[in-house]
Amino acid sequence: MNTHPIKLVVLVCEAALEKPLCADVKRLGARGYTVVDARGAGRRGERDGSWDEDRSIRMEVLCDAPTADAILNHVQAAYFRNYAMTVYTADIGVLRPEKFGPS
Amino acid sequence: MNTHPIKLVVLVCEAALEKPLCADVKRLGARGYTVVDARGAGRRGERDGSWDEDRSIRMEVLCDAPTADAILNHVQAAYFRNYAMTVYTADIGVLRPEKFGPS
Amino acid sequence: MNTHPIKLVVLVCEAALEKPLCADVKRLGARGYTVVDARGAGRRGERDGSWDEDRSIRMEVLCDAPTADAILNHVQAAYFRNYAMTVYTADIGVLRPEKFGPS
Amino acid sequence: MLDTVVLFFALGFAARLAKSELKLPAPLYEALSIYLLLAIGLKGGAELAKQNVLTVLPQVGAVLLLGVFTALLAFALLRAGRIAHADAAAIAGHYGSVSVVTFAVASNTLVSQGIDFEAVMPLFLVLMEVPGIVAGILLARLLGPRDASTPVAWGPLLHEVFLGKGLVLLVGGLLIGWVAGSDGLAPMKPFFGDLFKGTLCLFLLEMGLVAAGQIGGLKRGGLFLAGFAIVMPLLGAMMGTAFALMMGLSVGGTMLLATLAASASYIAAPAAMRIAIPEASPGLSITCALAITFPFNLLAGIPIYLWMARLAHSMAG
Amino acid sequence: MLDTVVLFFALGFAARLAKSELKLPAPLYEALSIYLLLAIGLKGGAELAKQNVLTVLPQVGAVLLLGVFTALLAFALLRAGRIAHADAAAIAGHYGSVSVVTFAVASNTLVSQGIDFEAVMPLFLVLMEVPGIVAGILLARLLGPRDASTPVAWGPLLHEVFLGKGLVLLVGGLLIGWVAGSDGLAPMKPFFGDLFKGTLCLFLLEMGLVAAGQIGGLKRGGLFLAGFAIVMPLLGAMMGTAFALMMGLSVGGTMLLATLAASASYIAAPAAMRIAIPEASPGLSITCALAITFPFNLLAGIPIYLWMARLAHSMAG
Amino acid sequence: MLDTVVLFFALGFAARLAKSELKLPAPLYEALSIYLLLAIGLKGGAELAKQNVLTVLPQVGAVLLLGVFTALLAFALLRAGRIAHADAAAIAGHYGSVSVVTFAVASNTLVSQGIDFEAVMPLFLVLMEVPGIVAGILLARLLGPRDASTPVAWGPLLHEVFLGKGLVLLVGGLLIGWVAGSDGLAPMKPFFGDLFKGTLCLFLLEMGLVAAGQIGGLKRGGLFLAGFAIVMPLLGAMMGTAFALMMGLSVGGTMLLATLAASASYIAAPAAMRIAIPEASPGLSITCALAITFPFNLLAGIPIYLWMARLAHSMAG
Ligand SMILES: Nc1ncnc2c1ncn2[C@@H]1O[C@H](COP(=O)(O)O)[C@@H](O)[C@H]1O
Ligand SMILES: Nc1ncnc2c1ncn2[C@@H]1O[C@H](COP(=O)(O)O)[C@@H](O)[C@H]1O
Ligand SMILES: Nc1ncnc2c1ncn2[C@@H]1O[C@H](COP(=O)(O)O)[C@@H](O)[C@H]1O
Ligand code: NA
Ligand code: NA
Ligand code: NA
Repeated sequence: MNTHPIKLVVLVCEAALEKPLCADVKRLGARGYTVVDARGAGRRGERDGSWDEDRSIRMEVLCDAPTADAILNHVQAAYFRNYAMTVYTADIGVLRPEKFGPS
Repeated sequence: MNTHPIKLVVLVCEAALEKPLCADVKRLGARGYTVVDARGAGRRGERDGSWDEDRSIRMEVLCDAPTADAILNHVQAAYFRNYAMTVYTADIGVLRPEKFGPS
Repeated sequence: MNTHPIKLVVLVCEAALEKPLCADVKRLGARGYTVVDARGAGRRGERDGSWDEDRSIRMEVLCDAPTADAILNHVQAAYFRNYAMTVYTADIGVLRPEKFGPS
Repeated sequence: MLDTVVLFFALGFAARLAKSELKLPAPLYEALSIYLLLAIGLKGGAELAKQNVLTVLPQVGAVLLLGVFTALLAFALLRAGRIAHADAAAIAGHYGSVSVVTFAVASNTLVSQGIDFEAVMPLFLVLMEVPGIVAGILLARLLGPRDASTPVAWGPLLHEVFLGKGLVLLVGGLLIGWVAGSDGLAPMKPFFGDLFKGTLCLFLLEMGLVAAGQIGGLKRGGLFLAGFAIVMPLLGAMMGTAFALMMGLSVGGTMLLATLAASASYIAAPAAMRIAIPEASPGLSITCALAITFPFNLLAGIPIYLWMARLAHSMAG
Repeated sequence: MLDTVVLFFALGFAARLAKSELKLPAPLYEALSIYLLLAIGLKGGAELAKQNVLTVLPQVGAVLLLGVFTALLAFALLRAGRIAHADAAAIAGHYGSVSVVTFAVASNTLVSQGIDFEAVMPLFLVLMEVPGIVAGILLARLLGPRDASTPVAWGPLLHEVFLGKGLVLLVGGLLIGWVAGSDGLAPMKPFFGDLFKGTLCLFLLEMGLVAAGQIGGLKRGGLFLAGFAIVMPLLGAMMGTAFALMMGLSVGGTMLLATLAASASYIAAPAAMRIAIPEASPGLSITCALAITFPFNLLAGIPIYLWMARLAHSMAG
Repeated sequence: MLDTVVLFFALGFAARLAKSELKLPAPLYEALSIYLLLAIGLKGGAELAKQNVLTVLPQVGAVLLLGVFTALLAFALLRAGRIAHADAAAIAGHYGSVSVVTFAVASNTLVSQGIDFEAVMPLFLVLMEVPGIVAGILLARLLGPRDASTPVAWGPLLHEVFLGKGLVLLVGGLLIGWVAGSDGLAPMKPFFGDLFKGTLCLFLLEMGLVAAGQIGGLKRGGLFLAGFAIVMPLLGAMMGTAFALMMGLSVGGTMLLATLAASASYIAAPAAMRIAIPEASPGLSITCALAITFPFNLLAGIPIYLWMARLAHSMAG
């Protein structure tokens, strides 16, 4: 079955950013997102998720390359300096590419 | 260390589909699956996971290409029209490829 | 926006391994990890997460290729024989590659 | 006067409308519903144990029929309003089944007003969970557009309906309560009895949050559906009242049966309908049942049905 | 003598220091905090219902001012200690707001010692949640280094502060308690009343676990911050005592207002500050508020503030 | 007659066998177990506070020994049945340790039958958690096939055993109860006391669901293991009864010690064993302990052990 190439952007960050990020990615052109609760560790120490201020989320956004770029640019400018955050992108394949195209 | 190429199929959908999907992917040849609880938004609106009918899951299936194809075909036919669902595939590498081969 | 290629290692396993694995990946050079609670099925049967001994986790580690290799080698030697565990790797892109380089 | 528990629903509703961050964790919602279902079952079972159950056997059939009739009535109204076949059937399934929490609030109202009711009512609650749902599915599948590609898989479906969380806990509680009796349950009373109202408050808070979140569905549903979600419970209550009179129930029992007929399910029905009638939009059913009918019953319906029951009994002599 | 509830905090603290596996599931933490906030609000509301609220109107202004003053005092101390501007403002916001659980333990102490206090105190608790936080934000934004790239988005911010979980549940509970009165709440007393202390124990167990986990932050924070986290509550308590005398509160009320002024928020403030002053290190505020000030208040502060209140009243009176 | 709490286990068991959807959310399972462990500890501690603890010191050694002996006995039986070395050691570790919930049901049975028992029993429960587990590990590592590649990392292991959730909460509760005494705990009684039985019911419901889910393991385990899981508790109970007589316990205390010896751990042991003896199949231990021995003890064992205790006491004089 033919899948169409598209970008996956994954953002792992403090739970406090969930609401702003959801608004951000929609504004920047993504048509949806998926969030799961997470815990972890990184440069800013351990975040073991045991209470409100210690929780992290993992957000996935499927979108076209320009939108992915826009998201990377935005989160880099807005959040990298002050928040615990890790971002990566991957090339994946989807059916129905129009579902994730520019909105 | 040498990894072997294999397919990753990711399905994000309404929690109501968890049981049928588990049965489906096994029937179609997958040897396992991994599920996490999720929330998100897409074409069918926001699903914020706050109560039973609003929960989503994210299922990952590692399998060979023919099985991946079979899964894509099946979910497209069976669920795309009536359910909130997003599917994508990626090429990844595993050790022990026989663990994910045709069953 | 230019992303830099890096390895993603995903480990799905019994929750009992969370603590040892966190220590392992750090020792082997990873600078961080992300964990989510999961359930699933595989060679060792169904693990539906309904009680302590039945829970699984899904851990993601972003790291350079040698570290990824070291992690694969280690978990293969230490856990494959006796634990429910699935491991895969993918090539992904990150900003700030130094964040995930050798520590 | 409104019962205090309803204020918690209002708080949740208002908080969500104001876009507050307030959110109950999903496992808490599940825990509360497990508690309520079990507690209602236990209490009902202990009451039943004091009775000769055989005497109610003839009433069982009537109650099952009432569930089917309310589903049919709802379906007829909705089709008359040009609601799509699948949607009409799914909504009918919700209204044919019952709302456990509405029942809890209604019986709570009776207790605080000192009005007696038949010990068998919780059994009727259990009995009315299922037939309306099955009727809804049949309406979708038998009368629906011939669509050979989707035969109903009755096996998994009946499994979903009969072995879903709701029915298992209600029936399980009923059986345990019946076997143990009031004495056997006495040591659990501080848990399953005394905490009932407080737990109900928390659950209603959550229901308020969820219901207000469904308000958006009203736009899609349109004025007709909004009207339906208010008219249907009133008609259902009348039907329930009529059945209760025929069955010889007391004023309290009549009011409760009317409430059951007037209420729409949002625990058992949505899950079953999503699998059984996938082509129906789940948003429509939930908006009607949860965002309109549920608060309507809490705020206005329950007093009306009590008045209705009194009127019917005074007329019937 | 120490109240038993404090032992649960100690257990959690010790368990975490010993690197025990013990961990409360996150939804349980959320459920406990929802319960405590609601229960405190309800109880306060029911007390208020017995009162003529108008008579306390003049006190409202004083209490709001007290929140702002403690924030300003904290900020001045921190800047004097060369804490970075943003960090100082964020910590000031935490100390300007209040700790609901510290309040609960303090009022619990009064009750078990048979000391009366004004029914209006929970209202003051609610009033003091917000002004300190707002003062902290203003200190960061108005006095801070001109940084044109980050104007404050007051809209979402005030939304976060006023419609956060904490305030919605406290105010909601207060209103419900006020409308329902003690009689209306009586059926929920087994839940919201009798279980209060036990729930507080579990919550304190979790707080002990979390607080001990923040101990590591002390190294980064340094000795000055550690000293601040002990001196500040004492100064805050003095300020609170002075305000209470001016407001004509009883000994119990004075002690509670002092405790409120002495306590630092870790429910409402952290979430708001993280969004409003992102350049501040959240670790510093939390370490001060939760790992030092909170246990200090539990173990030493509350008895001191009671002694302070008695002294002040005997001197004033 | 069966205690009502056991019916909840049966409900869960039946629901799972019938493949019902019913499932308790994982955080609820955790919350219930935290509550039960703490509550048992607290109650025991408050009882201990009334006693001169020194008088029980000699009994401590006996109880520790009993744990080791039951583990050795289990190991010998299993090896005689040709169970693989690692599996035998792991299962022995489970049976050498104890089941907190079985203890709770047994003491509950005594209370409802008005039979006294020694206040020190919960301390014995705590003491018996660990030695059997350690014995199991030693059996695996010292007697096992020489396998140089996996030396035991005793550090993390003992950490896991002594600082696991189970022991920390039991011991913590015991200490708090002991310090606070009955008076200090009185305000928490509505929570930790009155709700105990209801919470136990919910936990048993969940245990029923889990136990039935392990039934599948019986096939792999085979008839010998199924027999072991019934014979072992009986032999353990005899050993416990003998120890109790030597220690001079009352009838109630004897029955409880027999129950402890007869029960198998499924909170502390599985986690420790999974890390310590990874080559053992976890399914076998869990199936024996949870799917057979646990229900056997609930349904048949507890009455038998009481009868055994009475018989032993009447024979002993
Ligand atoms: N190397 C890594 N691999 C996987 N996840 C990471 C890594 N580094 C950081 N993270 C995740 O990103 C969050 C924020 O990272 P940081 O900003 O480095 O503290 C952490 O809490 C982890 O959940
Ligand atoms: N562009 C997207 N990126 C990531 N996840 C998505 C996207 N679109 C949809 N989803 C997820 O898939 C679910 C169903 O999608 P939909 O059918 O579009 O409503 C949503 O609730 C999201 O969790
Ligand atoms: N083919 C697969 N696709 C996705 N996840 C898998 C697969 N096989 C196993 N898993 C996950 O890995 C865990 C351990 O696998 P196993 O060792 O095969 O029992 C399972 O419980 C699943 O969560
Ligand atoms: Na109905
Ligand atoms: Na303060
Ligand atoms: Na034992």
